[in-house]
This record gives sequence, structure tokens and C-alpha cells, in this order.
Amino acid sequence: MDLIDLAIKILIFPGLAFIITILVFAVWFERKMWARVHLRIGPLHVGKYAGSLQLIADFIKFAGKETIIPSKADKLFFQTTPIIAVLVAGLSMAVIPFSENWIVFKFDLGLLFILAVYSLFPIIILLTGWASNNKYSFIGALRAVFQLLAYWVPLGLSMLGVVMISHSLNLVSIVNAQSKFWFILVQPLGFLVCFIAALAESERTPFDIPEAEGEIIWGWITEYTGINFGLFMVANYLRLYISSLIITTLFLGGWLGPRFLPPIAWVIIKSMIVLTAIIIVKTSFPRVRMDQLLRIGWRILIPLAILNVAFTLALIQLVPSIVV
Amino acid sequence: MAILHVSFGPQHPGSGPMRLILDLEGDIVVKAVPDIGYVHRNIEKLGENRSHIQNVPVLERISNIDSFNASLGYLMAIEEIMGITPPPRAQFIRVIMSELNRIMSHLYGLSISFETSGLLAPLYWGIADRELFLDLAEMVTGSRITYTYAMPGGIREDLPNGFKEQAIKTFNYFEKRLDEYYDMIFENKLYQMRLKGVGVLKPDDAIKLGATGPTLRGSGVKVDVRADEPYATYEQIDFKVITENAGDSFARTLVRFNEIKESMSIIRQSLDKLPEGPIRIKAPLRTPEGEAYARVESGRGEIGYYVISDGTDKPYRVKISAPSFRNISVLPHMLKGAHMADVPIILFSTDPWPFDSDR
Amino acid sequence: MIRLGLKNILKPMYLATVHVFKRRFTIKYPYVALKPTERTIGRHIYYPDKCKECGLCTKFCPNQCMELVEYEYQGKKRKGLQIDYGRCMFCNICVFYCPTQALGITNAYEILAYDKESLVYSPLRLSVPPETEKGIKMVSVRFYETRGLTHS
Amino acid sequence: MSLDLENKLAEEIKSHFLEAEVKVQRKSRITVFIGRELMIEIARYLNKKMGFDQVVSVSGVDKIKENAFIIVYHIWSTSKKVLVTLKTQVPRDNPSLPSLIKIFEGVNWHEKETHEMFGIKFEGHPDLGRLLLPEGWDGKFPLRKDFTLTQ
Repeated sequence: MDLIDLAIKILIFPGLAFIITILVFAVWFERKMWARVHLRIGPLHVGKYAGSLQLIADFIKFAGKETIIPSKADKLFFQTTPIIAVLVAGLSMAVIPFSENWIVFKFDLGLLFILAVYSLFPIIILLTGWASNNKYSFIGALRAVFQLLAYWVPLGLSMLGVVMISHSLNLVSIVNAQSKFWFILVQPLGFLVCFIAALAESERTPFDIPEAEGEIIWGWITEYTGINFGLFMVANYLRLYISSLIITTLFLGGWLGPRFLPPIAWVIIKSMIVLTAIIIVKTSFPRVRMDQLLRIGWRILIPLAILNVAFTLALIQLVPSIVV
Repeated sequence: MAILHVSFGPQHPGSGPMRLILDLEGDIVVKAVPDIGYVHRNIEKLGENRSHIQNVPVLERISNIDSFNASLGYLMAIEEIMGITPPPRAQFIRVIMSELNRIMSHLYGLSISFETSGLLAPLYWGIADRELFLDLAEMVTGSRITYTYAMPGGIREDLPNGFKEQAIKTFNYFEKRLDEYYDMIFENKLYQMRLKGVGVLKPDDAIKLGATGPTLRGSGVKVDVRADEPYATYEQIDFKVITENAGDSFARTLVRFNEIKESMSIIRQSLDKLPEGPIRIKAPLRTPEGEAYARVESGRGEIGYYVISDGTDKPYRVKISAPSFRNISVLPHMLKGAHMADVPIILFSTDPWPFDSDR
Repeated sequence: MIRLGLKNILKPMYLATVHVFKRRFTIKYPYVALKPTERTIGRHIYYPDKCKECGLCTKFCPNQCMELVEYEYQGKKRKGLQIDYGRCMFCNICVFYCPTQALGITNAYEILAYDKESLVYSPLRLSVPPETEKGIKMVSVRFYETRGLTHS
Repeated sequence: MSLDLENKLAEEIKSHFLEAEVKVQRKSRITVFIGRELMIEIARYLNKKMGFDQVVSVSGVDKIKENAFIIVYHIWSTSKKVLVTLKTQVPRDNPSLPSLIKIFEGVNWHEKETHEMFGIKFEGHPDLGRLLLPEGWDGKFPLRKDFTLTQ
């Protein structure tokens, strides 16, 4: 019985099928919102309503294209990294709760697991850039490694405040701890740092340096074509969406909300709001330069994150009832 | 440290049909060599084989984004050889079209330069608002980009009815928009961080190396053909030559931005002063023997036409001194010592148009 | 150290948000027809009755896309204008120089074809007015007032 | 429109370079025709003493009937707002001319292009390589009058 339950969770909800559905929706939503800020219309033709199935059409197009492998590329890594990237990106989905019971793995160290998964990306990206044997890919990969390593630290530190208040690394208990108030209210600084670091971790403008189009073509995915490119796009969108899910879970009270909607709907609505915020930031700022990025990371975000930890400590000392 | 050679273009989203061969030491450019000629058509030779009137639509294509200015220079040169002056109404309408074209060209160039710095929203806003000016041009000439509107001795057609109202409506809208642009772009902290102090060109170097247009004025040099050597009716119009003193990418971008406002004011004045009268005078088919050098201030800078006529209906020699040709040749100087990430920003702050640098 | 100007960061975000609710510029073209202006340069229209077969248009065409070809018109063999729209760049010089206004310009901008051969318009095909489309009057024929062989 | 400034400048050039044919064409246009030996000297004089600081164009003209090339430099003065057209003639068989790159750095690409299109050698130019023409071009000079376009 448990096995069937697990299989359903992995394959249907919140596993594979759900991820694909939500991805199609999230990408469509992002493109539509993005287009609106740009005064454009966005996807229009595919799908019954306003190009809603555009991503599927795109994916079919990617799948139908020829996969070109550069003759001097490292073939093993060149072909396996897209799949690994998608798998690793999707791995975090396993510990994110969509309601009290809708979670693939109930796991006490969920937050730690997510941070561990995040720390895997630099390695995959470096491998990809190296395997492509292209100068632009390599420059992009190095930039990505610098960036992801620099922003992983403030990301982890900013989550520390939440852990200190909720006394748990388990995402389900973290959400349950927010039943009185959402953590964004007591952790505004932590939320800000986490938001910026999550932007950087998912390589979005203003931190899309590793794939800065005007500068280094597509960065570490320059050499990829066809389905491999499509897989990387899936992985990147998954990372973006998972980032917004994590922010939702940690600071915005996860599935909690008035009863008239099911918990899952609340998670999706909140994550879409976070996604909208990401899109607004993405469209209103230019990308920063590498040295400026590192300066922001090490000199501003990390002190802010530490400040947040100190603030939380003081808060716990002054108002002990805040701790669950 | 080992030097990494990077070929920046021509198949690159941030280069256009040209190439920069960069030598990188770490992240710093130590040497940059522009490589142009990917869209070379030898329009100068084509011009020698076509009659004057046929040359108008051909020469427009050296810079199709700024086509009226591109053809105006040639017409001014052959009109000087013919010894005729177009009637005042035609001259005023030429100024109107020339400034409309400058707005379009600047809007396009600015939009592309925002895109290279990753600021995507104003890219699309600029392109969308440019449509309004394209509509105005279509209303006058029937085409949106390449017009063949100026003819030897004047212009092809008079302004249509309702053009003035439409133009003023557009400008009123767009002046409000420009304030939003300013807040979005030039007041944007990250944009300032990214562009200020990048690709500095000192005034002396700018003159010596032959920079022109907004690139030169961004270095604080007050050179503008419209003011220095007023052609058409620029003498009768009150306008400022926009300059910025910093000489960096930010200053060059800001000069172009402010010139849009100035252009709109020039068109407003021209529409008010527009005299009645003929729009064309008779021009001979054959030009007498002679030569002339005519200069026009186009969106990217000065376009110079050196036309030699040998008494037939075709020019003996047309030499085009193109603005982008001159600005791209200054690029190695600006790129030296810049970060790899700043290369496209510096490149597009000069608003390069490889089609007119290659001709 | 970077000084953070809060206004310089929040204002762009506010402006971006405002634009979500603004009017779009895009015209959904294949679904909605574009409105050509009075002067839009589209396909030519040819009036064989007025044509004197002088060939000025072919002489002045910068791209040599025009040709006088023999064809049968009202039972008689005569010469007429043939235009290759694969080469035409719509500069309108031919219309400008036509001394008898036998050549006019319409604002029918849709001149699409699946192969290059169908872009070559024979004299007979040129003399048929272009179809009017979905409620938009496409055929406003235009000539230039002055005619003949000078730059005037 | 007075031509005082132009006449004064023309007089100044005439007085220093007796061989030069100087003509005031119109407002802010002075034409100077001079032998190629004196090119460097007159360019240096124009730049250093008279404030002509920017070369806006370098053109070659193929006078095939006179068996000569004419090289035309258009030099602009940003302070005086006058354009000098500096012309010189070189024989068609062995066209060569001293480069002005030591005096005006901006002529670099202009001279390179003229070399490519006409085959005129600019002595002392550091890099007279290929600029606009495609790689593998057969070495003809496209803007010479004996190069004809084929349809």
C-alpha cells in the first residue's frame, strides 16, 4: 500500500505529472506577464486560451530538431549533463510540501536537503561548460560557479532565522509553525536576502550573468541544440519555480490560507505571486557585472543575513513566545 | 597571465553583422580589433552606374534605419553641383522628415543598447513607441522605413492633411513617455552602476581619432553639422547642441536620449513656421561638371557625400563618409581595459550600424 | 561600497508594474487586418489604355524589375508593362515619371506568393485592381501631379 | 554670407605653400591642390598651426583618361568650422603616397579602405590589410574605372 502511495506521489502528484503541468502553466504565466510588462502580447496561437500550450509546442519543436554535438566536445558529459540537470532540479520537488500530507518524502532535514541540492548545480554547470569545449561556454560556466557559490552562502544564512524560530528543518513543521503568523512578518530582512539570493541562484536578471545573451551568447548552454537545450530550459525553469516555492514555504506560510480554496491552490497562488515579483525585478533592472555581483553578494547580502540572524536571536530573547 | 582570444561576432547576439577580435587577460580586454565588411555591397560603385534619381533609393540603403538623412546628403551634393536651391517649403519639410528619422533611429539604437545591458522592458517600449513615428512617416511618404521621398529640387509630395495634428498628438504623448523612460533607465541605480565610467573617450582623443555624432558629443565636444554648417532651414530654427561631459557610455546614451526631445522641438517649430509655396523646382536631368562635398547630421553622426560629376546624368564618383565607419574605428581605443562584460555595452553606446560602415 | 538609492531601485519596479495594465501596441495581424494609410505604397495598377509604351518607367527603375513585354490586349498585339515584385523595392520612381498616368500605386500591401514565378505580374494581371479585403478599402489609386521627364 | 574667414585662411595657406592651388569654393569650403611631395608638410601645417584637427573623409578618384589617381582628404576644423579639401595626384602605374597617419590618427581606416578599393599604397601606414572585401578576393580593385560590374 505504501509502495503504491509512493509511486502515485512520485509519478502523479506532486511528482512528474504535476511538475510538467505546473511547469507548462508557470512558463506560460511568466511569458505572459513578461510580455505584458513589455507592452507585448506574448504567446498567442497555440492552445485554446491565449497560447496556453505554447511550451508544449516549443518542446515538440526542440525534440524535432537535430542534436548537434561539437566534434571536440566531451561526448559523455555533453550528453548526460542535461538529464542530470533536470533530475537534480526536480529532486527538490520531493521535499516541498503542497499540503500537510501531499509530500513525496516526509523528511526531517528537508531544508538541508534543498540547500544540498542547490550546491550541486555549480558542479553540473562547470561540467557542462567544460564538456562543450567552447570559450563562451567556459566563460559562462566559470561565471556561474562564482555566482552560485557566492550566493549560496547568503541563501543558507537567510534561512537560518526561519529555522531558529520554528526549531525545525522539516518543511512541514516550518509551515505548521506559521499558523499564527507568516514568517515574512518577523523576518523581513531574511525574506529580502533570500529573495535576492534565490534570484541569483536561479540565474535571473539582474543576475543572469552566466547566460548573458548580449555578452557571452547563452553562456554555458551555448553549444546545446534540440532536445538537450530544451532539457536545460526545463531545468532552469524548474530551479526558478522551486525557488519561488521555497520562498512560499519558508516565508509566506505555504499551504496555509482561508478554507474556501484547497491547500494546494494556496501554494500555487502564492508561488505565482512570488514569480510575478521575480518577473518585475527581472524586467526593471539591467544585469550587473561580475565584480559588482560578487561585491553585492559578499559585502552586502552576507552582512545583512548575519544581521538578520542577530536580530532573530534578540527577538527570541525578548519575545520567547514567538518560538513554537 | 595567458591571453584568451575571443571572436566576438558575427554570429553573436550582441554584435550585429560585424566582428570584434578580443584579446582577454582574465576578464580585461587588452586588445580589440574590429573586423567589418560582412555586409559590404560597394554602394559607391553601384552609385557610379546609376543615374541621380536612381541613386536616391539605393543610397538610402546605406543606413535604412536613417534613410531620409542618408539620401538627403546626396541630394544636397548634386543640388550644389546643379546650382539650384529647393523652395523653402520643401526645405522645411526636409527638416521635419530628417528629424523624424533621427527620432526613429535614436529610439531603435537606444532600445538595442538597453537590451545589451539586459534591461529588457525599455527595449520593447522603445520599439513599440517607435511605431508611432513610423506611422507618421507612412502618413507622409507611404513607406515606413525607406522613403525615396526627397527628390532633386525638392520633395516628392506635400505633407498630407492632418499631419500637423497627428504629429503634435504623438509628440504630446511621447514627451510624457520620455519622462517615464528617464526614470526607468537613467535614474535606475543598476543601470548607472553598469554604464558610468565605462568606455571613457576623452575629448581630444575623440576629435583626433575621428569620432562623430553622439559619440563625439558625449565627450563634451560641441560639434554638430546642423549648427556648424546649417543646411536646409536649420538656421531659422532655435535648437541646442546636446553635449555631455563625462565621455562614458552613460553620457553617449544620454546624449541620444536628449536629442530625441530636441528633435521633437525642432519639428514643432518647423510645423509652425512652415511657409506656403511650391514643394519642388525644376532640376535638370544632367548635372554640369563639378564636385561638391555635402554633409548631413544623421542619427549616428555626420554623413559626408563627396560627389564628382562629369556632365552626364550619372555621378562620376560618389564617396560616402559614413558615421558608423568612423565610430567603429574608434572602438579599439574605448575597449582597451574594459571588462569582457562591458564590450557590448561600449559597442552599442556608439550605436554602430554595420550596414553603413560597410556600405 | 555601493550606496543604495532606494528611490532609484523602487521607481523602476513601480514603472514596470504599471506597464502591466497599459494598452498594447501589437496588432494581431493575420487575424486583424492592418489599416494602410492613404499614401501607403503597395502594388501598382496599370492602365493599358493610357500607356504610350514609352518605357520611361523601365528606364528609371533602379532595380531593373520592369520590362515591356508583348501581349495581347483586346485582340491586338501590343507592348505592356511587366513587373517582377521579387526585385521591386517600392521606391515609386516609375509612378513618379509616368508621363500619361498609365501607372498608379494602390495601397494593397499583401503581395505574397509561394514561388518567385507568381511574383512576376504580367500586364493583364497588373491592370486588374487588387481585391478589397475584409471591409478595408485597399484600392485608393494614387498618381503624382507632375509628370514627365525632368526632376520636377 | 561673408567669406572673410575662408579668404584669410586661403591666403595663409597660399603664403606658406607657393606651389599649392588654393580656391575658396563656398562658405566653409577651401580646396587645396598640391603635389604629393608636400602632402606631409602641408598636413602638419594645417594640423599644428591652423587647427584643422579631424579628417572626415579620404577618397580616391580614378581619372582614367588622365592616367592618374586623385586622392582627396577632407579635413575639418572643429574650432574654425571650415572644411579643407586637400587634393593630390599620383600616377596610375605606381600609385603611392606618404600616409598622414602620423599627423591625423583618424585616417587609419580611411586610408586602408582607399588602398583596398584603388590599390594606392600609403607609405608608412602600419596596417594596409583587408577591411571590407571578402576573404579570398582576387586582388582586383573594385572602385577603379576599369573594373566593370557584371550583371
